[in-house]
Amino acid sequence: MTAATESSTGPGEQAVDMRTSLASFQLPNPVLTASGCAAAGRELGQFFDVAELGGVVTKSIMLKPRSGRPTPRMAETPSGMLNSIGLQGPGIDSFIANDLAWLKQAGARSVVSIAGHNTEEFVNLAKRLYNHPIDLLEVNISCPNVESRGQVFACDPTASARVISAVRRAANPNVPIFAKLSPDVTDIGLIARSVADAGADGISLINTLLGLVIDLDTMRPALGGVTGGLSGPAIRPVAIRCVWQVHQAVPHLPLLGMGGIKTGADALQFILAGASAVSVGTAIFNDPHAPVRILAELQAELAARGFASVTEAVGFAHRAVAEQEEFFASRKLGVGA
Amino acid sequence: MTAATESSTGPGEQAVDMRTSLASFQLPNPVLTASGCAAAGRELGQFFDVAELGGVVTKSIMLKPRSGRPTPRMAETPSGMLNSIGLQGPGIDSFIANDLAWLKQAGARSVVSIAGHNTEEFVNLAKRLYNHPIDLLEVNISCPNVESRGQVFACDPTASARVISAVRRAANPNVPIFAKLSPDVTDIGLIARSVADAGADGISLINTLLGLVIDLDTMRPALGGVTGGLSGPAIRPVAIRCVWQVHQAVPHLPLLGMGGIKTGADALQFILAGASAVSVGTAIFNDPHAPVRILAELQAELAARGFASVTEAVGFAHRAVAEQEEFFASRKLGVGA
Amino acid sequence: MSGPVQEQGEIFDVTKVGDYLQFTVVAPGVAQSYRPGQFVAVAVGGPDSSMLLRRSFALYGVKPGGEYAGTIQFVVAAKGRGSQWLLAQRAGARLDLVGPLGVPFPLPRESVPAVLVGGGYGTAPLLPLAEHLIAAGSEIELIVGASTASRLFGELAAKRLIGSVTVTTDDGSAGQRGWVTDPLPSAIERLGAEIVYACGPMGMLRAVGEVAAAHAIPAQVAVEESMACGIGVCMTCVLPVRGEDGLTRFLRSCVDGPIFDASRIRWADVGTLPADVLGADGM
Amino acid sequence: MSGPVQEQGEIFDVTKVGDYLQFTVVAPGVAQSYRPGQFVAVAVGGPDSSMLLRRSFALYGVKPGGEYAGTIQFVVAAKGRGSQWLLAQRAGARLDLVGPLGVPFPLPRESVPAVLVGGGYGTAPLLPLAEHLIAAGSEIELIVGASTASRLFGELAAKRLIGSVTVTTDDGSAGQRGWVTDPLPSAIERLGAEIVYACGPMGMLRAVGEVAAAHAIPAQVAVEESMACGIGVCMTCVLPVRGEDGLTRFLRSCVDGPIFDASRIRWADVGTLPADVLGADGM
Ligand SMILES: Cc1cc2nc3c(=O)[nH]c(=O)nc-3n(C[C@H](O)[C@H](O)[C@H](O)COP(=O)(O)OP(=O)(O)OC[C@H]3O[C@@H](n4cnc5c(N)ncnc54)[C@H](O)[C@@H]3O)c2cc1C
Ligand SMILES: Cc1cc2nc3c(=O)[nH]c(=O)nc-3n(C[C@H](O)[C@H](O)[C@H](O)COP(=O)(O)OP(=O)(O)OC[C@H]3O[C@@H](n4cnc5c(N)ncnc54)[C@H](O)[C@@H]3O)c2cc1C
Ligand SMILES: Cc1cc2nc3c(=O)[nH]c(=O)nc-3n(C[C@H](O)[C@H](O)[C@H](O)COP(=O)(O)O)c2cc1C
Ligand SMILES: Cc1cc2nc3c(=O)[nH]c(=O)nc-3n(C[C@H](O)[C@H](O)[C@H](O)COP(=O)(O)O)c2cc1C
Ligand code: FES
Ligand code: FES
Repeated sequence: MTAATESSTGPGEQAVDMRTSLASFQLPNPVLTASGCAAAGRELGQFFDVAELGGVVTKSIMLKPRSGRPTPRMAETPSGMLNSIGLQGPGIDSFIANDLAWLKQAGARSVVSIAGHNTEEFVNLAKRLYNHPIDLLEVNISCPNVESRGQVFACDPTASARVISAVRRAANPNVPIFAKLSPDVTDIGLIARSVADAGADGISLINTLLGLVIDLDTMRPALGGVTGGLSGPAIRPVAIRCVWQVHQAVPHLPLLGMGGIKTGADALQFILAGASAVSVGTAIFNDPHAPVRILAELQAELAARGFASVTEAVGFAHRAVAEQEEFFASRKLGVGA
Repeated sequence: MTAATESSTGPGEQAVDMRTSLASFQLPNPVLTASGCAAAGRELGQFFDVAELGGVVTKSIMLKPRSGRPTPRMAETPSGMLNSIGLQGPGIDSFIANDLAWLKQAGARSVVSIAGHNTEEFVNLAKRLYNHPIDLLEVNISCPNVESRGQVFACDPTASARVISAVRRAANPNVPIFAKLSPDVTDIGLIARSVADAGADGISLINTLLGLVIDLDTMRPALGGVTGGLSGPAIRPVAIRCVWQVHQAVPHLPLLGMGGIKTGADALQFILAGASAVSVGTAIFNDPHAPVRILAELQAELAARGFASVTEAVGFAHRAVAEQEEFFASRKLGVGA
Repeated sequence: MSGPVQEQGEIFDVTKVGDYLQFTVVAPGVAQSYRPGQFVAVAVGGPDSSMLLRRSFALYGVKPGGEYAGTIQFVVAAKGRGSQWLLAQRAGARLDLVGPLGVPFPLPRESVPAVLVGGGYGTAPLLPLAEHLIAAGSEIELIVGASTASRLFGELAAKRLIGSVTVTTDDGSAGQRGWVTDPLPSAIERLGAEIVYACGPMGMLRAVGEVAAAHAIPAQVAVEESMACGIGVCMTCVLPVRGEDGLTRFLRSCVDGPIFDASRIRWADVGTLPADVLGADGM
Repeated sequence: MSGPVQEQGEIFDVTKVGDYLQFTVVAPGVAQSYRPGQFVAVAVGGPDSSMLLRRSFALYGVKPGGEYAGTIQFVVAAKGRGSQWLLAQRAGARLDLVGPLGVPFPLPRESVPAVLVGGGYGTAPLLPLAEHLIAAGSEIELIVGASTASRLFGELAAKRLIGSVTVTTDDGSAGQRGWVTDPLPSAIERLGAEIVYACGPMGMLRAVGEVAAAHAIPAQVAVEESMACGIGVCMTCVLPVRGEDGLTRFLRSCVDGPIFDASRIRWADVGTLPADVLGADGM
């Protein structure tokens, strides 16, 4: 836990306590990387100390090594991009031996994202990680369920609940588990309630939106995988809407919000809408320093609005106007942070 | 039908036959306006002759005059915007007397979009329009169903089908009816099949995505309506994916595609993905000439790729590579258009 | 009166005025049919911008003929991303313009004494109005106010035009400390004004309307509502406005305004959905 | 070797070279640890752009010290929106840069005769490589090709450096008509070359690799795959590459490349999912 990121004072600004928590996981600050956008932290380590972040969320890992999809794997879109990586990765054993070990020696907090083709694979992954020092398990249920003709787990409340309750039973009870939801559903509140009932300690949202781009040279889908996942600032209003709705559906659960965060002001929108912490994804491709820059900007945004801590701001936009005004009135009367 | 827009030859370009059809509605060209983004055509008439378009799709009209939602009604977002107009409008009687009459005297083809709180209202709207000269009826089922605790019709295959079959029975049988779908569903193919079975002559898609923006000055939702509809280039990959999926789900139905079209190249993506015609929405706010500009650009894009007509290009991206190559090989051997 | 046009205008000059930049742009199409009170909508950010929506600016000077023929002027304050982009543009660059938009200030048939009240850059559209009124033989007074001296606009031009101008600032850094509504009653009385024209922030417009109402004279005010299209097709820019028939409607401030009779705007209900607005029962 | 840095580089000069623009940018951090074959990733469109992804450019000249100390050079061809934006930038503007990225060309321990083959702007990264090889005492030949004369790059600089250069164009508008692979075999034989280095379009690299293989010598080629991040975190830029262990893996061309041994790339399988690539059975 770095004192500098925990609370610091700029010129004319109040100190803001940046500590937050995701269930039992205590973070020095609320900015993490998003799964699949930071590999396992090592490459970003060339640009900044990854231990300064709230945490590093690693790329979703599966049991076996995975090649991923054929190229082309990406297309740029207005204020966003489409990707179809297909979860390329080394498999859990290599991940534990190399990536997790690297994160530990770097002093970073590790959020491990796992993905499986069926419930059993998720369970086996949780078991493999049982004795390893991880801070949070993010369960990426936005992937196809082979037992259900390829329908994405996160699109079906029953399949989602089955995976989450099985992982909750199999995983180390000291490690909170977060279900990562897809926005491509009719009622995200319904999915949120079902994973909450199944024992999720919190919810990560949102994963990418399903999209497609036609390449006008070949006149065929631009991506090798035909469809791909849309990410970046383009999807931010959808992501904030999902955080808002899920905060209302399961107000007791902590949320890790993401989708198009590029600045501290963007991050603040997620926190006001109900996220206890945020993940930065696609913005990293534009700016490898994005997570640490956003952290500094967020702190300044909170200070400028008179918040003494991040936690005060979580879900603040849901409060009645009168309640909001009262909060700031009492803040002014108080002795500061 | 203007000869100039139907087929014209640029320098070094082959003539492209721009005619297309949406079920029994024959259009001189495939570019229309999107509902709610062109009022009823009159204001755009200051910039160009609206009779030059494939058609004008009017703002969704309801039975009674409607105030719409409180302001603020919009927020700009990265490559898009959020709106919560709430279907402000004069009601069907005033619409027929003023707007429809204006479109007729302007010589424009009219696509009338209707919206209701329940099936009966949709039916009554279809009846009121029975004897009026309209070219197509677009049934905006992306609005809340009061009979189902405000759930949007288009999010429920049964409610969608009920509205569509009732409207199909009530409307003038010579007028094709298109169901306008929302992308905010788990399986848009399912909704498409259900409205197809219910008698829709075609499908318009997509309506806006549900989004939310937090105003960082007030620290509350920026829009008076809290959530709003996301439109513009930001959503284009989602729109093209929906067109692609619905074309596969109901290959026999004509599609009117929309969502983030800003250029002729964008329009071509929709056509290649399976749309027989396209609607231009938010781009009009950026460029009041957008529909006619896009029409000219689309024609040039088609010509540059060796298409002799728009209809040849509809759904072309779904064909196998070998079939695509064969098409162009035979085209080169032929005598041109 | 011909309608609005869309044209690519070349920036002829950019001049700093206090905290603002004043743009002079060659735009003969916009200039041609302009009347005071109208505005222009400017595309921002260039073709690959993430900003889709135009930004509106009240037209200040317009020279349809003579020297600088076919130029328009407007004044830009730094706010968010769109205005920042515009403020970085220099002479020679081209702007994509749509205009003139909106209804102009209604002009009295005959000469009538009038007080004009501008807040911040809101003074800009009042100066061409003042010219018209003076040319028509009306006696006028001008009151300009701002939060602080650097936010005032058009003082000098107004002095040249009218001879005198009353200045207020919130912080007293120029003119008298206070609001434009402080000197307004005495100006109305001194002149025997029969109308007030105003442009500035919504709060100011409302207060000006109340002063005018207290003197039983009309106030024509130019509002600034958030606009997506500026041309009347989107319905984002509405205000609750009471009509002659007593009914309140949500009117589009881009085409039914931006000039409204202050007494018809239901100021307290802006941003709400009054139960008696036309069609509220249809919601 | 220190890693890549992110810095705001000021454009020092922009020069037209045939169809290309050659940029010289003050970027001491990038220049410092550069080796031939590496590239730089440039943010395009400015802060409000709808373009999120950086564009990569092979580094051409780099002057870590001496005159023009701390400058880098790269060459930009007009393609889509990102390159168009870059081509509109002028001296004095700042570019947001990340670099140097990727692995450099492997240099032989001792001096070895080498043929360098550049296609279009692909010649750019070969010139600093040529300097290194010459300084190390290697005898080299350079073949540059393009579709047409205006798409050639670096001919003159190469002549100054090496004395002679072989030119091919598809249309015969400069040098001999044909492909770079036409004069390649005789160059290899003439020189007794022990290695070929190449940069250019994928089809050319593959063909160069085949010629080298036919002469039983290695070819080190610089590929150009579509990259979202350029720094190894996203996995968009992969190619099927056969390892020393005989296994094929999808390797990231940004950090495991862009320089690969041509014989290890499974050219025919690029854009497919070969059944024997590592982890294909896990899909
Ligand atoms: C009729 C009219 C006349 C205007 N005249 C002037 C003028 O003469 N000089 C001047 O500096 N500005 C004027 N404005 C405000 C101007 O159009 C921009 O809204 C303002 O510059 C803020 O835009 P931005 O991109 O900097 O801010 P952003 O925060 O990036 O804007 C985001 C969106 O909100 C809208 N918005 C933000 N603030 C306002 C506001 N105060 N009023 C309306 N919409 C807003 C923007 O137009 C844009 O669509 C006028 C607005 C209107 C409607
Ligand atoms: C390692 C490397 C070195 C390169 N060196 C040079 C160079 O020296 N000079 C030069 O002019 N260009 C070079 N390129 C290509 C350059 O990075 C851009 O891709 C190219 O300028 C097209 O971008 P755009 O924005 O104009 O096109 P757009 O079509 O707008 O690009 C859209 C997206 O597709 C990607 N893309 C498009 N074409 C290519 C391509 N041919 N290769 C890879 N990605 C592509 C873009 O990077 C971008 O992400 C290099 C690319 C790589 C990966
Ligand atoms: C290239 C890429 C790869 C991704 N891989 C994963 C992944 O492996 N697991 C996962 O849960 N999410 C993955 N995501 C989704 C992100 O974690 C994130 O949910 C999404 O991109 C929205 O955030 P952003 O807009 O900040 O990128 C990936 C996103 C991108 C762009
Ligand atoms: C301001 C606004 C109002 C709209 N009103 C309607 C409407 O009344 N009925 C409807 O079916 N769609 C409405 N839409 C949705 C558009 O018709 C279109 O489906 C959507 O905006 C996507 O297209 P675009 O990105 O080109 O705008 C509206 C969109 C906007 C931006
Ligand atoms: S801004 Fe679109 S109607 Fe006024
Ligand atoms: S471009 Fe991201 S890993 Fe290579």
